[in-house]
Amino acid sequence: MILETLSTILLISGAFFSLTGAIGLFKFPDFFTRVHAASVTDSIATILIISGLILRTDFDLVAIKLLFILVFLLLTSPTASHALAKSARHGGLLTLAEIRDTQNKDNG
Amino acid sequence: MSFIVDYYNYWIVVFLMMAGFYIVISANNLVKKVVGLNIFQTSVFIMYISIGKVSGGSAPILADGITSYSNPLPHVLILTAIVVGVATTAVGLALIVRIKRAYGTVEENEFKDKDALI
Amino acid sequence: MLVLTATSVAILSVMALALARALKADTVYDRILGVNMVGTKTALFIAVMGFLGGRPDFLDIAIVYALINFIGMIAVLRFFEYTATDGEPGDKEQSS
Amino acid sequence: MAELIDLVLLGMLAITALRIIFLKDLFAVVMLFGIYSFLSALIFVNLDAVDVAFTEAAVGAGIATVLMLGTLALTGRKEKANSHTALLPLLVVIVTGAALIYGTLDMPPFGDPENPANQHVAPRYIEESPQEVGLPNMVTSVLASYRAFDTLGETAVVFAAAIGVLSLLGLPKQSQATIESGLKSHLVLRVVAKLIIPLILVFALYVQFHGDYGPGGGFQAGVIAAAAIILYALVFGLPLATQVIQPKLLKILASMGVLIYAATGVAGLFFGGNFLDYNVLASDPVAGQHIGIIVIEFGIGVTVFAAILSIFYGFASQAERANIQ
Repeated sequence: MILETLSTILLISGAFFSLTGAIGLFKFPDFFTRVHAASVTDSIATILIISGLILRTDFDLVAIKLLFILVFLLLTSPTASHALAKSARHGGLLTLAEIRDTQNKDNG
Repeated sequence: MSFIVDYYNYWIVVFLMMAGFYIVISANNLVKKVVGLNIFQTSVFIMYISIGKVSGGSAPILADGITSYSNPLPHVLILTAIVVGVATTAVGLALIVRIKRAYGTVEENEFKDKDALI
Repeated sequence: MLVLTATSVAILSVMALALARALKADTVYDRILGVNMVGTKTALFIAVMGFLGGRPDFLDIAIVYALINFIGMIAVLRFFEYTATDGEPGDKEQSS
Repeated sequence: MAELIDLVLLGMLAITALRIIFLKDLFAVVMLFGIYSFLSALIFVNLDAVDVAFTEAAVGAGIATVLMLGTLALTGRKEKANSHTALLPLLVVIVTGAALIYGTLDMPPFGDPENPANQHVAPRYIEESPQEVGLPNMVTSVLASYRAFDTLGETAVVFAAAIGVLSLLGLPKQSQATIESGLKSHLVLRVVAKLIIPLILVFALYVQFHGDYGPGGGFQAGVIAAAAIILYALVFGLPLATQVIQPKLLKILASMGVLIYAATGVAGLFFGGNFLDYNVLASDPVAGQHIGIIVIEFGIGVTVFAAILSIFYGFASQAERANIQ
């Protein structure tokens, strides 16, 4: 019973965080803040939802597979985001502040 | 409502099939044509799997307490079709790479004109 | 059960939003970000769906999703490094 | 609930396909095609086809996308403006589509257990295969035992496709191992890739040998193992990867797999059964089935691994060559 309540709390908060991330994907002004919104909430939502699901198993093979998914996603997802942001930086994408700076220089 | 649920899958399948077909016959770029072929192909897969689904059924892997299973036969056919599909896609893409090397372009209307040069 | 349904609906709507981002992106990088998000959320969605359907032993598919999503991302980055010399990936996409 | 998820996912799929038609940037087209494959795999999970979803996620979304990106790197990513009018194709598509929609109205309703397709051989597979073949996964039973001849053909097709790609593109030479390539500047990526590649290989082995009991099998395991090496090649460069798995070895492996499969069939003939009849391989028919299925799944896995990897090597060597020039 306690496990179920705990799992409910974890699942709902995980769902909430992933929703905020998706909204951030639209609301934030430039690419780097959007990466931030997507990747940070991705990690926390993964942790919360997978642990919520683990509490619902009988702690058998299914729980181990879920743990494997958790480890895998926690390794790959931030790495992918990091590499993407780095690649964007090398590709010459500017942050909003930098764009403003260059515009100010042009005007001044 | 039940009429829509009964046939919705097939309608989407037809839509996807026609989208793929349209790309294949209207696009000039060969890579895009291959993407169109893949879309067409996937729509056929979805059609087979939709036919094999039984309402209230479960995945065809034996488990305790489950009496109704979906039809495993379409799954087998489509499983192998997917692997073969990707193999043929690879051959198609390899041909495109060679066409690019021979003609310098992958636009259909451009290398047609160059036939005389080679 | 209600909680699982609510969670799956939430993840599904996140996927829809990420898909919208990928379909209508300002830069290539936004598109990749959307694709990546669809991938990771799909893995989560399959995990939740297994519990929802009462057969949670199909989690292998979620693992494959996470794995293939990662490889796809690496392939995209490699593509960028490769084509970096001829054309700027950061420029605005043209779409009709 | 399952029907509702089905509605939403198919809708998303249709929107993605529609967007692909109008995009001119081929790179974006390939990205959206990756999403398209992912979504269709999700639909397969929802429609109970877990094995199919497994294959589509690994093959369709992973390998096909990587190969398409490789082609784009060689052919350029912008589609040129279309010269001829789109009216005639549109007309053809609308007429064909209308005819097909009219045809769907005669189809049995979705999910109907009385559907003729579900009445013919499926009940026998569902009811008797667990006793006859002794495996819980009916898809594996049908794939590797009842329809083994068919699957032998599919394996041969994959092998033939690899031969086709290799004769078109050629394998990389091994002497180039000194050239530095790969994602040099991404240090984090290199460390994480080193951590993950062994995990992927272990997972591939699990999929290979657990395929009798859960979703998985030779096709999926071969692709996943190939994906691990592809990841290695992407991060550390093709020359290093060709030192790990040598192109020569791949040729041998690809033919070995098909041979193992066919030899199992011939072994059945020697023991007095039919071609690909596993019942005679051991004194107990069920044990014989089990031996046969494990051996041919291994053959499939080896062939698919070698074929997919050599196809990738073919594309990657072209890209490297273009890069050097």
